[in-house]
Amino acid sequence: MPTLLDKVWIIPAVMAASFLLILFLGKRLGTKATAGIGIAAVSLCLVFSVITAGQWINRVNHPPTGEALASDIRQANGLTPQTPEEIESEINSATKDSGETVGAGDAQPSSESQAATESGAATTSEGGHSSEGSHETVPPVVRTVTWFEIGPIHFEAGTLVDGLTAMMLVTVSIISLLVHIYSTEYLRGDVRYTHYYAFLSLFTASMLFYVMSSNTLQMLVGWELVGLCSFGLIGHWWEDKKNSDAALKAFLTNRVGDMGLIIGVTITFFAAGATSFNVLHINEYALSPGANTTLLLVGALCLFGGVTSKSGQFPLHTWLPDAMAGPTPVSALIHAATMVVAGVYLIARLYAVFFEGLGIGSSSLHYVAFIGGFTTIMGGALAFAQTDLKKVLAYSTISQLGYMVMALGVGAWTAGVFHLFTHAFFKACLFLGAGSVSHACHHTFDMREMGGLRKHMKSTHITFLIATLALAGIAPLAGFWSKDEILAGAQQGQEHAYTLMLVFGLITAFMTAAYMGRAYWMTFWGEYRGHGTPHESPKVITIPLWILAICAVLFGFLNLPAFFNAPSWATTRFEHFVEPTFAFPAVEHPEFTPWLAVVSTILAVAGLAAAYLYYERNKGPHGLTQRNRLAKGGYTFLENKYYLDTLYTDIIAADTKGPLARAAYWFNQNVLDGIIDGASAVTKKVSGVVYHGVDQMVVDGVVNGTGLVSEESGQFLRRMQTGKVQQYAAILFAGVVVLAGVLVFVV
Amino acid sequence: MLINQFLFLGAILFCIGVYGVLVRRNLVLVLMSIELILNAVNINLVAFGAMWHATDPANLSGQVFALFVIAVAAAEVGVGLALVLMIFRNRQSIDADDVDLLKG
Amino acid sequence: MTFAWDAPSVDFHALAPEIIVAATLVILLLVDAFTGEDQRWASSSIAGIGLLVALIPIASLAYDGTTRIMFGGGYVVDNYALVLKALFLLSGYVVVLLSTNYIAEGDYWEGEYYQMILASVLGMMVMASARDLVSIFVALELLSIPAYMMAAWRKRDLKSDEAGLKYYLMGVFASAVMLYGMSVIYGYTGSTLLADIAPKIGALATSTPLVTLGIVFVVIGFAFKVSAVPFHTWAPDTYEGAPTPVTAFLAVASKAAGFVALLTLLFVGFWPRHDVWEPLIWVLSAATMFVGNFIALRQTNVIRMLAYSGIAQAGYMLAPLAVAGASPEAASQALHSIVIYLVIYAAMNLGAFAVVLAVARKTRSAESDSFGGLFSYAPGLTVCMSIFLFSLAGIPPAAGWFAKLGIFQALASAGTTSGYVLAVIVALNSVIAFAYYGRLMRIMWMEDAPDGDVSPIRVPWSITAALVLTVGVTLVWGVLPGLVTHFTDPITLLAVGR
Amino acid sequence: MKDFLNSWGLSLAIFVPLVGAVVMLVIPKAKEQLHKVIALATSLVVALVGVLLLANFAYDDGKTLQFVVNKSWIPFINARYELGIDGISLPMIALTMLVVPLCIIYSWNHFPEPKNPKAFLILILILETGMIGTFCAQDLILFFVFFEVVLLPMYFMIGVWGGEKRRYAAMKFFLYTLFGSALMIVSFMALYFLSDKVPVAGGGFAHTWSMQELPVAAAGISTTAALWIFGGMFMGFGIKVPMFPFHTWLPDAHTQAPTVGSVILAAVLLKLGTYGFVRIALPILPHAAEKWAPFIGLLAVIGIVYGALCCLAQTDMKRLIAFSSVAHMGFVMLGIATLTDFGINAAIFGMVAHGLITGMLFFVAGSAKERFHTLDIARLGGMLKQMPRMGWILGFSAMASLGLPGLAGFWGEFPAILSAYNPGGNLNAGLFRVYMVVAALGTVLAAAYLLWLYQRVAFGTPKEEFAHDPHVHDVTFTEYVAWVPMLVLIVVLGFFPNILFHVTNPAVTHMVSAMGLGS
Repeated sequence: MPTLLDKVWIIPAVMAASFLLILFLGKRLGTKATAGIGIAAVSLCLVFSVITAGQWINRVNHPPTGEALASDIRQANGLTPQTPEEIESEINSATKDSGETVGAGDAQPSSESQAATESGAATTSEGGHSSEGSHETVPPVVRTVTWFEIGPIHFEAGTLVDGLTAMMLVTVSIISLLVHIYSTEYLRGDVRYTHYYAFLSLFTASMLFYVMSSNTLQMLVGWELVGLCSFGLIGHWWEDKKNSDAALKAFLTNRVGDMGLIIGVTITFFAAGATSFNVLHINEYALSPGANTTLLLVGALCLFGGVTSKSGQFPLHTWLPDAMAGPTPVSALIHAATMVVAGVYLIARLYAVFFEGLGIGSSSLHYVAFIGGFTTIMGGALAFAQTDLKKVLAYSTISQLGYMVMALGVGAWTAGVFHLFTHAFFKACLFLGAGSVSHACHHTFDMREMGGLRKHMKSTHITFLIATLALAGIAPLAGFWSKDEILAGAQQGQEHAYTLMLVFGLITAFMTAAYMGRAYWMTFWGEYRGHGTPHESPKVITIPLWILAICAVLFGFLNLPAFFNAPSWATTRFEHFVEPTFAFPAVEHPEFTPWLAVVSTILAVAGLAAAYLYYERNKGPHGLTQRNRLAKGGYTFLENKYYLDTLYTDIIAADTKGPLARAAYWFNQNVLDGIIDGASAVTKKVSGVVYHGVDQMVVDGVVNGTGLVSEESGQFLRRMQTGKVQQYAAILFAGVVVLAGVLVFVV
Repeated sequence: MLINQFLFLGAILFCIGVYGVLVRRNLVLVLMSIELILNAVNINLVAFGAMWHATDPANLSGQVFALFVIAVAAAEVGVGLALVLMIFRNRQSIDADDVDLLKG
Repeated sequence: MTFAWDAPSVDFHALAPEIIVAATLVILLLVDAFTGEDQRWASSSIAGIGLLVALIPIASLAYDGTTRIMFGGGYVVDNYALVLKALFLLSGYVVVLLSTNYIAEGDYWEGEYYQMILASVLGMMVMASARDLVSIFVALELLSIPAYMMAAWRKRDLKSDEAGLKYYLMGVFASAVMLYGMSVIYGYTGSTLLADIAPKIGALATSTPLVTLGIVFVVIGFAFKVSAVPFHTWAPDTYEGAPTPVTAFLAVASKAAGFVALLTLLFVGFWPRHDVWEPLIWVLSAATMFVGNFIALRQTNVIRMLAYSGIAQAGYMLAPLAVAGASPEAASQALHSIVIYLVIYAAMNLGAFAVVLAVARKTRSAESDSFGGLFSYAPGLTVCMSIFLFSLAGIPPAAGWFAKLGIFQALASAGTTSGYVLAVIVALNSVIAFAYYGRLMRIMWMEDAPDGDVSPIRVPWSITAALVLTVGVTLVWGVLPGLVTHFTDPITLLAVGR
Repeated sequence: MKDFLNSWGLSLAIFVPLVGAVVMLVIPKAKEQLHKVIALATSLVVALVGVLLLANFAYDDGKTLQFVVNKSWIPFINARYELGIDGISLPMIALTMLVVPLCIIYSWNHFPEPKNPKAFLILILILETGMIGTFCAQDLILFFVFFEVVLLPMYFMIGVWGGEKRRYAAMKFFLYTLFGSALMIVSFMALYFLSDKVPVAGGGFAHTWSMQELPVAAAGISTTAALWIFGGMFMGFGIKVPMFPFHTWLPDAHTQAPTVGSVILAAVLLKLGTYGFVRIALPILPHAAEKWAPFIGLLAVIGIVYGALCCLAQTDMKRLIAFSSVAHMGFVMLGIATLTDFGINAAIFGMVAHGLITGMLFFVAGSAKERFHTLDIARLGGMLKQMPRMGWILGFSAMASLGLPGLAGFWGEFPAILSAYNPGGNLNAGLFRVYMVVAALGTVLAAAYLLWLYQRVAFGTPKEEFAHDPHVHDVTFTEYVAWVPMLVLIVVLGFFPNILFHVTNPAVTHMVSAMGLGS
């Protein structure tokens, strides 16, 4: 039957349409209609995405076979049947199935005009890889049309749908939808309401476009477009220079990474035979025995440059905290749930390249894993030093992104992607919660001006708590499962374990819990320290929070480990449906390890507890002493408690928060940030020198100089024209003598 | 026949003429110096003419040329003197150095 | 012994143009003698008509196309001569047009003036046909002596006197030097007939210093005429001092005559010794281009600027001669390119002078500043002037580009390094040159009138006619150069040619 | 119809503007409205001809010349009136025919001081003739003539209608270009004489100027000679592009020129140089090109970084845009220097894209200047607040200019970078990969200076001096009419690059294979 899998291009198209509609009609239609258009469009996308996902699941359950399979594989590799008999076989094979009836379904003339390389390779590669993977090969659905042609090559644009894509589609559209709804209240009466919604739509469109691209070039397009939207939305309130600076910083830092991306795309293109940007084609090449590993290594490193900037990995993460200058819903959508994971998605998508290129599992070079691990621990430490709620969340995001990258780095593909999935929901929930809080407290995010909000805003409080626990990784919330898989992956590794990464992971597990606890208590407990009386936000805001909270609770079970002997339809569904089985390296799947789960949970709880006690104490030594004076009986007990306090506070928490975090933060602000800003400053200086020193003086000087010289020589020659006729005669005769002399005696 | 001494004479006259043209301040004398050069030319022509006539009686072009030169020279000097006269009328001087309104 | 004298056969058809001009001269004389002051206007028209009528036999001769040789080869009427005679007649006619009002409004002797022009033109026409040292010399003097007088025509004006005097002294001095050279040449070859000279000096050992000396002297005599550096010194002063129409005449016609003589001498007479004159010309040409352009950069007087630009242009025209000896093809390329250049140069330069005249009628000055804001009150003249300047700078679509192209082509056709180097020098100079052409254009287009006076200029019909003629020619030839080459194609010079 | 186009189409396209100019010449200066109408009508007629040409162009056969006219012009030197367009010239011609009418519309009531629309419009029309002619010419001499004809109107446009330092700028522009073309013509000459003779119509053999015959005829030229000849052409075209270090005329010319002048300069004139490389230098002297390519590539990447750095140092918006042109043309030249079908396709796309985008930027700059009477970046600000639409358009153009994927600029930059990864011929891949990295760095700098510009001009709040200035109004109708087509094209080309690649690719591929450098 005609499936949506072949027509996913509709989904971003819808959003693009809504973008144009809002951009050009928004002002006239007014705010309500604007939001309406946006929400309607996203809902439509959500429906489509869910259908797509459903059909993918169906496809996995009833995988294509025989010729259908072959033709799908050929298309996946960006190949089409060329010789007549092949076409022949295509036709009688592809009955009413996807085949090319669907390709024709696309707006433009399609597959017919695609590049041809021998399709023998396709079938062999198919044979090669169908055996691998946990279950039989289910090739992604790739539908392409010719995009442009250079030389003999036809470059195709197209859509690629597999589990990963479907998952991203659903995630993005859910969160985008909620953010759309949420913003109607949050942005009420904003100066640039329509622009805001226009950008939201554009962003959603680009993000969806990005995740369904069938080739790296297209991904590059989507990648840059989301960057553009992030620029526009961070700088949403550009009257304030601080914001526009943040926007610029974000864009430029990403641009630096993109440099790597562009070169990486180039290298992989040429490595894979300079015939196509097709993702699967490149993966195929990376996995093929004859692959040039050096090229792959360089290519992967360059690509990782892009990841580093986009997904806030060390050392290009500094733009992300500044990006909090944008409206909170934006932070939730772009800088927590979706855009920043584009980098992770890139690794997941081109996993073969990274796997082979960086020798994940085989070699001892754990570049990806290490960067991820370092980022996660660093981000966690930094989160302590923040008093701004959103900044805490921002650093937490960095830390979690590090987690995902680390997971992919240790070969735990499913774990990483699963964490991406779960993290999207609870982190979005946290951000939106924070937004709701600041909505209540006169748009401040300074936690020192909050506190005791649990009394005033119930829903926000509860949802925030749930999300916090999820993030902290308390069983059985979503975060627990994904985090635990990652740890397991690090512990069991591929050919050998990644102990260092495991340690990183565990430390982070503790820190995450701790700083989230800190944020939670500072915000919702104690006395309200701000001014005015906070109030619960309206339904438009709370309902999305609830939805997200529920997701944060439930989605963990999507990948219930086989360890709990639940029926097979319930376990490892995520892995089963999302993990690619085509052009995908053979990765080990970590087993669920109870002791690890326990340890991590304990650490998380400990972290929460530490935070709890520490901030209890901070709240009122005065009250304590009161009780000291009054209740002598419980003195020892209190004292003991005090000991505990000291223990937790001065040793654990303080050491974590104090020197370490401060040092890290200092390093971050002064060194890393310094480098970024310094770089720009230096560039400006250099540019000044180049322009004034070189261009105007030397290059231009030479030009004007020649002019001057000729003028002067003219002036000099002029003086020989004295007006004395006999001198003229003399000159004449001198000329005669000299010339005659030379010609007679020399020549 | 020997021709060199004629040529020497011509050359010397030529040099004297050039010298006069270059250093004499009095325009009339400058004109006369030019005449000297022309006479040098004539001597050359006549001498050569005689030389070639000796070998080939029909060859008279040397002499003819000389005649032309003399005639034209006369015309030239006529014009020249007229110009000098005009200069003298306009500025009561025939010093070549005074004539330098136009320069640069 | 006795000489049997038989009268040489005279081909009157061949001589018709010269005869007509001479006749016109006589008529003018008579008219001038027997009419009163009030009919003097007639003389200009008569002169003009005479010059035009003289074109008729030229046309018929060209149509006839046979080469006519007279006086034992001393006087030849071939395509080369015809093209150039036509050129002289036409530029003479334009000069007459330019002079009409100028002379009529100043209190000068009108009749005599036109007689001088005719005489000079006659000399040039003879020069175009002369193939004998004697006739070349006579032609030279015939075209020079009237020019001396014309230069000093404004007799009460000190500058004019000075112009005349300088031109005269330098001219006579140069021709004296040239004569000395001729005498030497004659001495070694025993003939004044170029056709006979060539083989003889070719036969002589190349190491005969005196022949070299003679060649150098003769070449220099004409280098003076074409105002090549360092024999150019007279030009700026004379041009500035002389009456503007006369300046135009000198800058175009007499310079062309100089080139004609040079071409005839080098290609017919001294061809075998191009080893001597090629380097000589190379140096002259390069020096002429640079000096002319550099000094022109600093001029504040338009006429003087044009004078120096004319010097530079002479440098361009000399350039092909410097490589002409490389091969027959190069030689014919050089010949054609120079003739084409002369033709086009005549058109554009006369045009430029016409505009200067027209403007000076209002501003009474030729200083560059007086051209300020010309565009605002005389757009027509400005556009014309711009066209001529662009043409001089060699920028399409004005004809000048084709002339320059010919030069480049001739230089490249030699295929020698010296040729390419000279070509690059020409290229550089055409850039330098634009600096001052452009400056004048800037003044006209982009600056304001020095004295706020923006009353339009009344251009007399004669100058208008001259402008129409020159602009038309400049543009049409620029777009369809085929029209020029159509005439210049068939020209040859004895051995040289296609 | 087709036959008519075949024989007359190109000649019409070239000379209709001239006819219009002549007509305007005779109409008195006072009738300004009439002049505008005639000028616009003329340019529209030309555009119409262009549309017909586009409609009748055989795209699949883009590699062969079409609408060929080949008539005798100067028999003496065997220069012919030879016209024809293939996939390489077509986009350029289309661009010209689009930009000129837009410029006329834009200047409808934007005439710079001193007004005098008659002269101004006549110059524009002459300019159009020159530009279209250059792109159509298939004969070196004809090419040279049109190439030079373009100079004059631009010289006057800058000199008469320009800014304060206009005279200096105009003169510099002219002398610089003249210098280049003078050397160029010398090398044309050398080419003419050193190449073999070819049979001519009338029988017999003669040297040729035809760009079609020369690639074969010039094969025999000795390497040294070829190198020198290429050098001459390099000067001629390189100055026009302009390549570092011959670029210094550009900032002055751009800054001083009137808006329309800048637009045409950026949109079309700069392309004459790059077009010359693609059309003449490379095909005729492929091996010399191969020798020169590393050097050209070097200058190109220097230009990219250098231009960007200079941009960062600018205080004047227009000057900044001018320097950005240096950087962008650097990408184009890099593409050409790789001598690959990839690079050259990219280069042509880059030319068109740069034409549209930088043209737009200059339009906006011009309109801003007209409202604020200054382009001093320090004094501007808050454009988005005062005139949001123009602010958006500026932002859009800036984004396009920094090569944002999905907009036209990207397709000029990325493939150029890509092609540098493995250059054609026997070029040193390692070297060019270094170039590639440097060029990629250039994209970052491009983002830097454009966003920096945008932040200071559009973000923030308006400065006091202009906050309540009544002159500062949002985009006007005429501006919309002039801009919308370009904006739309930028997007369309960004998403459907094949519109252009499909046209250029056959011609480029054919050319590259004809160059016959192994790879």
